[in-house]
Amino acid sequence: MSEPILRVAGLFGRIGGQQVVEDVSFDVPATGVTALLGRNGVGKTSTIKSILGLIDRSGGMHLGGTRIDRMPTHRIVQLGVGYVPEDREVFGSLTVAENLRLAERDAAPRREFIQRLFPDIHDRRAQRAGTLSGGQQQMVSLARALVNENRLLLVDEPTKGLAPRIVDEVAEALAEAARTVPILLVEQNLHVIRRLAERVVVLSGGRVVFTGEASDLLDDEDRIQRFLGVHDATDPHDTAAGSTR
Amino acid sequence: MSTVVLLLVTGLGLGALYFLVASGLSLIYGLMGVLNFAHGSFLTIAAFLGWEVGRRVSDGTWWGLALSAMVGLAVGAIVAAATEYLLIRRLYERHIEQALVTVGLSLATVALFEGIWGTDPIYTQKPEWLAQTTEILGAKIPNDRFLLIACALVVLGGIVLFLRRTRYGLIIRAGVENRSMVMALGIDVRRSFTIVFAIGGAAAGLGGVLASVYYGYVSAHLGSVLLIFAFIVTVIGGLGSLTGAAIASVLVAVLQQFANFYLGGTGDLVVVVALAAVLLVRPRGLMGKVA
Amino acid sequence: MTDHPVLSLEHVGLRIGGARILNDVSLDVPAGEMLGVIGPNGAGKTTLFNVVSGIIRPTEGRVLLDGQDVSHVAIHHRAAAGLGRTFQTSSLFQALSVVENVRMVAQAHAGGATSVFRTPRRTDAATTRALETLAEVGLEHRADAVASGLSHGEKRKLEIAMLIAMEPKVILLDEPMAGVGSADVPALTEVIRGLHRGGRTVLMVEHHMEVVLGLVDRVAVMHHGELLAVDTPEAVMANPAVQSAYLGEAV
Amino acid sequence: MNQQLTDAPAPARPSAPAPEASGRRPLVLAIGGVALVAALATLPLLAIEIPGVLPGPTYTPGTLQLLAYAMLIAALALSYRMMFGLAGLLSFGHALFFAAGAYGLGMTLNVFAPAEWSSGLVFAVSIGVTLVLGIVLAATVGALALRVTGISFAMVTLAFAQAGSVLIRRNPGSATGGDEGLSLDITNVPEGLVGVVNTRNLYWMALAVLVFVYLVVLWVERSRAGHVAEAARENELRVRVIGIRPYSVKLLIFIVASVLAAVAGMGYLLLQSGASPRIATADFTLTLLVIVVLGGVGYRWGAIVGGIVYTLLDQRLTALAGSDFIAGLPAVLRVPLSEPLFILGTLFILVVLFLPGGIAGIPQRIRSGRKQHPVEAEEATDA
Amino acid sequence: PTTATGGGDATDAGAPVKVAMLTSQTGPLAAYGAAYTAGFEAGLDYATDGTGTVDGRELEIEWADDQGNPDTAVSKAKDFIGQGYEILAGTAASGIATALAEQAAQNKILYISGPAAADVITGANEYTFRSGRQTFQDVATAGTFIGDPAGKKVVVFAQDTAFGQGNLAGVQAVLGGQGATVEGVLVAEDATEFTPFAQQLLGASPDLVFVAWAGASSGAMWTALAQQGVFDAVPVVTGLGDVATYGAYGEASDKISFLNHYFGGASGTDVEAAMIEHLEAAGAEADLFSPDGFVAAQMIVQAIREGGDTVDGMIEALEAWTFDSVKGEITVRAEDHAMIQPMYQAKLVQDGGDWVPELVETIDAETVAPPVAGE
Ligand SMILES: Nc1ncnc2c1ncn2[C@@H]1O[C@H](COP(=O)(O)OP(=O)(O)OP(=O)(O)O)[C@@H](O)[C@H]1O
Ligand SMILES: Nc1ncnc2c1ncn2[C@@H]1O[C@H](COP(=O)(O)OP(=O)(O)OP(=O)(O)O)[C@@H](O)[C@H]1O
Ligand SMILES: [Mg+2]
Ligand SMILES: [Mg+2]
Repeated sequence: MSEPILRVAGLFGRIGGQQVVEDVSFDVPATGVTALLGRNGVGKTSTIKSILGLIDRSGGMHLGGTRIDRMPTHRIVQLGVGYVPEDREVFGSLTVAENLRLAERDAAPRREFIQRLFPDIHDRRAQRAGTLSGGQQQMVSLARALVNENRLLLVDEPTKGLAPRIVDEVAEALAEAARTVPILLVEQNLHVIRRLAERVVVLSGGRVVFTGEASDLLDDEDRIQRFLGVHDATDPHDTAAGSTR
Repeated sequence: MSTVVLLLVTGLGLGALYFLVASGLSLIYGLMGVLNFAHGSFLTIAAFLGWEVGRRVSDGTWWGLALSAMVGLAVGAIVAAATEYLLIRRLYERHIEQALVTVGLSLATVALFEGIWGTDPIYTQKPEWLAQTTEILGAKIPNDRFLLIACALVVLGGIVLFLRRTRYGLIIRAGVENRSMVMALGIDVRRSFTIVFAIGGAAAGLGGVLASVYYGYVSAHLGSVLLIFAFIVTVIGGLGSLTGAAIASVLVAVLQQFANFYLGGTGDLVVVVALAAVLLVRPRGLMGKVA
Repeated sequence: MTDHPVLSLEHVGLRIGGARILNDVSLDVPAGEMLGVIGPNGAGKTTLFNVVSGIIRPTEGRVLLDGQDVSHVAIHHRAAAGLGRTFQTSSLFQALSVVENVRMVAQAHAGGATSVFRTPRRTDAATTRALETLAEVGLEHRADAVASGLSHGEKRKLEIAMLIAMEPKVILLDEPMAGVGSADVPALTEVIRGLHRGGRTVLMVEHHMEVVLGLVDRVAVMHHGELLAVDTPEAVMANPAVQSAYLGEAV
Repeated sequence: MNQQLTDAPAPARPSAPAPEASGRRPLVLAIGGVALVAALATLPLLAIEIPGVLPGPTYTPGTLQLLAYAMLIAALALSYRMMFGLAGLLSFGHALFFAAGAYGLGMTLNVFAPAEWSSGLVFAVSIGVTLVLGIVLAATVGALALRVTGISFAMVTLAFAQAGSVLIRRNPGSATGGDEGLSLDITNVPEGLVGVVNTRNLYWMALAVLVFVYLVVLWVERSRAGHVAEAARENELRVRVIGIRPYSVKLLIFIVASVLAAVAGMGYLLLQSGASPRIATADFTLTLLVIVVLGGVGYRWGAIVGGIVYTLLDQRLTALAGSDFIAGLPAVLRVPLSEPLFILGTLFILVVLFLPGGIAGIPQRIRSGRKQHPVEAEEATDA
Repeated sequence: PTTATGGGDATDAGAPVKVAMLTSQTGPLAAYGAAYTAGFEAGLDYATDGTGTVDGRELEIEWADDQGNPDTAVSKAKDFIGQGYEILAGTAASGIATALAEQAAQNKILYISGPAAADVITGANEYTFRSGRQTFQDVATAGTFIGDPAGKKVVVFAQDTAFGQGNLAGVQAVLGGQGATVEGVLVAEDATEFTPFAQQLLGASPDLVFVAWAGASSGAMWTALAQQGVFDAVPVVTGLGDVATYGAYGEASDKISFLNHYFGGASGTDVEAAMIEHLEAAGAEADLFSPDGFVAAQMIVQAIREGGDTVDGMIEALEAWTFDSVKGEITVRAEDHAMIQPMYQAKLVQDGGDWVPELVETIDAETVAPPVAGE
């Protein structure tokens, strides 16, 4: 296997003095989608934020050979990292166009690509992002990351709150993006994971409990149950209610 | 008739002075959400140092005044940038604390200026022409008012260009809302904050030098007097709206002149009543953006 | 109880600037029904809830609660009249403890919430009620935690607890499952089912189709601010317009 | 406000310290409080000396006067904290109500003296009249100012206070004494409250005012209304959605805080035998803000500690500024150190930067060993 | 009656006398405070022949800073009174002086007010004296510039403050009483633009303009009057302030007629020479309020020397006391404790790059004596 694009070794992260990421180590290969999985509150988001230096962190991290654990966030991003945050975090008082303009790092941003991918938000260029619907905000957030050429994408729950059809489209877009850029993806929707992920890293209580090929986890009911707490994941369209007693 | 013209034009001059102070205040508040109580101190220190340098070179000449203005601009910018760097930056996204720090700074600096330059006003010289008057429609208008108006227009234009032509305005508005997300887009938001503070400070510095021309003196309290009106103007104009601040400056100053003259010196009262009225009718001020 | 629907919308429309956000929405919800509201992102679902709860005034049409026109009634009066809701993104009193969050609601419901003459106590009715409610959603062990420190799923549960404490007649749930991990979905589904079981009327916006289909009596489909259809889950799922606009190939 | 219409995520706020969880009121605290008040009450009978802090032994009029003044300022700060710290209402006009109490009582005593009444009655009725005037003023200003929020609220209150300040300085009908201030007409003031011999009584009066204000504040903050106010500071829309109108609660808090300020103002008039226009200025309100933050916004007793520390510091720093020690220093040190306000301002900056919980937050910081940020009023950030 | 410090036997046994001096060492009036203090030191030295004692009794003089803030001043005064100080003196701020006068009355101690000019201090109560001049005397001096006031029109140009209003009332009383028509143009204290008011002055076409102005805005005000040509149209009188303000009049300096309480060298008396000598030795310079401090020291020494230990004795010793001081012979009027003293007319002349005052005429004390307060 070639050099990983991101190498995380012994990462610790703190929020307000509290340890939320503990000694996490994993690699993100230079191609394809690596999924970061785990139940609510295990520290997935915190891991991504630690990588970007958005929370207090320590440990060894290399992005394509460059050491980044001491770098300020903006420098890391300038190395070619795209980030889609968990709670969308669009700038509510700025218009959609301004949100996108702010995100443009490259000399030749891929505006047409974005327009093709999300025609709806293109039509709403002049609207203040704060007044967008939840799903529309999610699209802006994704678009901000996809508008540049990146060496790595960090994507945190991109399908949260999206209509099923849009979920498909986003998955499609990520799949397309993954052809040229490696992605570290946090996702709850197993359907999406199945479709995209090649490798998985599972967190529990702030630690890594499983790493391996996606199929190693997803084809093994037992592991799914153990690591993700889900009973019946083979058919994501079965009613959730039906699977509980 | 000539009285009305006089009141109007001198009102415009005073409005220009208000605007010079308010522009920086509005820029800093509008973009960064920092209610900067130390803005008056930026102005005062610039006025003092501008005067100190100006008088050493050539007091009361155009050359001396120009030099004072340059020094004022530089001092304002440097002091403001230092304030941002040393104090404001540590408290990002905590706007109340940021305002409080500037309150402390203004208390401390005014006391310091008193310690250094004394409590009495120091009277300043100005170029001959500025002490003379020009007659417009029978009213003898002091020439320094024209200088004020011209400078205010230049500053207005300059800042508008800065915001239009550069990404800074965008970066900062986004940064105030969510600083870490801006960094996560690969932008060094801290530098932008410092630059905005420096620009606001430079405008205040220029305002300080011109205020010393207008009042004919420099003193430790020069800034505090103007600050309160600058606040009023900024708020009436709509927080963060530069054109709003410009319009409000002129309205407030002219209103104040007329009320002072015709309504038994009630200028200040009328202005604060106007402030309350405007806010109650339009909580975001005249030109404030609907959030 | 009564023959008229507990909630009805009559030709409700909303324009903001030039944009039509809602267009001629008419809908009757009989008492005790659980109604799912689905539609593409930006269809106007949240806005519809905002109009019903009074956060936004409609520019056209009327909203009737229990037969009374409430279109121009203030938010808090509607709430006091028995209309409860949650928000798409958790909206809590972040600095207050979990039990205080719920007690606030219990007091509002019992009246005299703003009295200076009454002091909340560990043992008073409102607190007891709050603790009971927390037990119902399984949050009693977190009663003294500060709300801002809860995990995502716990916040969702707290929102529901606050709703229960209000004892509303009509409940609006805006994407209660968003961001809830697959592992917690079943439990939360049960809580929502419990809400409904008390005979309450529930309107729920949700993108998790499996959850919607397992719970609701009828489904309303919104698109571009209009109500496309209101029908049984089966009929709606079979509707080709719904499939193309909303579900996509996933079905 | 609109921001919340479409579910924009509310910015996560650092949580407020909750020093006393409601409903749990350990008896120890109450007993400690009573003991503290009792100890303070006996001070004038003791001869305790704290060199460097108090100007003399505690029974001397100078020291009692200083302590009484500090307690009145503490009472005022306490009322301000209720508004700013509890309800998140950043007012720039609180001085107006303090001045209303002081000037109101002073002016009433000047004009209102029916000959047939006993002076005790005149005094009591004057206090009553002033209180009523205070309530009316507070209700009017509050009802108007609370129609707007955030910085606009701050500015509307500032406008009212400025108007009051200008009026007082203008000396309409020679009623306020203008720049020279109003001096107390002692004809109808009880003899026990006049003169340096009676400083002790004035001290007890100030202590009574402080205790009274504290109890009212405690009562309101502990009440349901207080909790709703706190909740409304956190999330106003949410309060409405659960069926409560925040406006009335905020107005209530505003009025109570303002009337308490007026009570402190009356105490001030009696203590100082007069009132000066300084107490009506925006600067005075800013001083209060400084005091409250210095003490710790998250804590009731923070305001008290802040008020007392500030007053004592102000006094002692002035003494320091005039000392020979300072005079002997080189200019770089002498000039700043001989300006009390410079030292106070610098100290204040340091507290805001490095002690976010204020003085009252120190124990909590030591205990938890991590940073605590005081409550941030949401309104001021909603530009 | 407040304290029993030292016991009863201290009365004439040469026990020290405690004197409390309150004045601004910081704050807006710090410069006045400094001049007053220097004057006081000189006066004390002069009145006690350099011994600092009166009849063998030590004077324990304690200085305190009022910060220009009445609250601070009252607190300090109470502290002093509580410690058994028997004499209180000082302050340049009228607001503080009235508050201290109140304290003096409440606590029955002697108070000698400093440079504060408000007329109300005169006759405030029997315990209160003053060592400086009062507004009325300024105004009356202004009146001496127009000869016979009858039928003349005088406009008072002042700030709308207690000080300005007091001056207007004074002019109305003095010159109005002598048959002049008096009008006031009062400008809001916070106004910064004076040009229109200069126009208004001209429009009134008066025979004399009396300007009563204090504070930093005076420079701008004089510039406005000059620019609008007021000086070319009508004689203008104002009070000459302290040395720091000599530069404030700009272009107009030599066109203004000044009334004056005091400037260095105005009186030419022996006492003045002694004061200046002492001031210069101390590195200070004679200024507007030097005599106020000097006189205060003389009064305190007199009160102690002749009045013994009771406040009533001190009051008696001061009332109707006539003595030689910096400005010549002055008298403490018995009825209301007004300070009957000469005043000066002056003008500014250029000396190198600076403006310096020059005496025009000395106005007799009786000519400018205020009417008895309260009558
Ligand atoms: N601001 C905060 N203050 C205190 N604790 C926090 C904060 N943010 C997160 N935590 C805690 O850190 C832990 C990890 O949180 P994180 O958001 O990384 O989880 P996650 O795996 O992304 O969960 P989810 O699936 O719900 O998004 C949780 O226990 C959470 O309670
Ligand atoms: N002030 C406004 N100006 C213009 N358009 C607006 C404004 N406010 C809301 N909208 C638009 O109204 C539409 C309805 O938004 P709403 O939040 O109701 O959608 P939704 O159905 O809840 O979507 P989601 O499932 O994504 O949450 C969106 O397209 C939104 O962009
Ligand atoms: Mg997460
Ligand atoms: Mg929605």
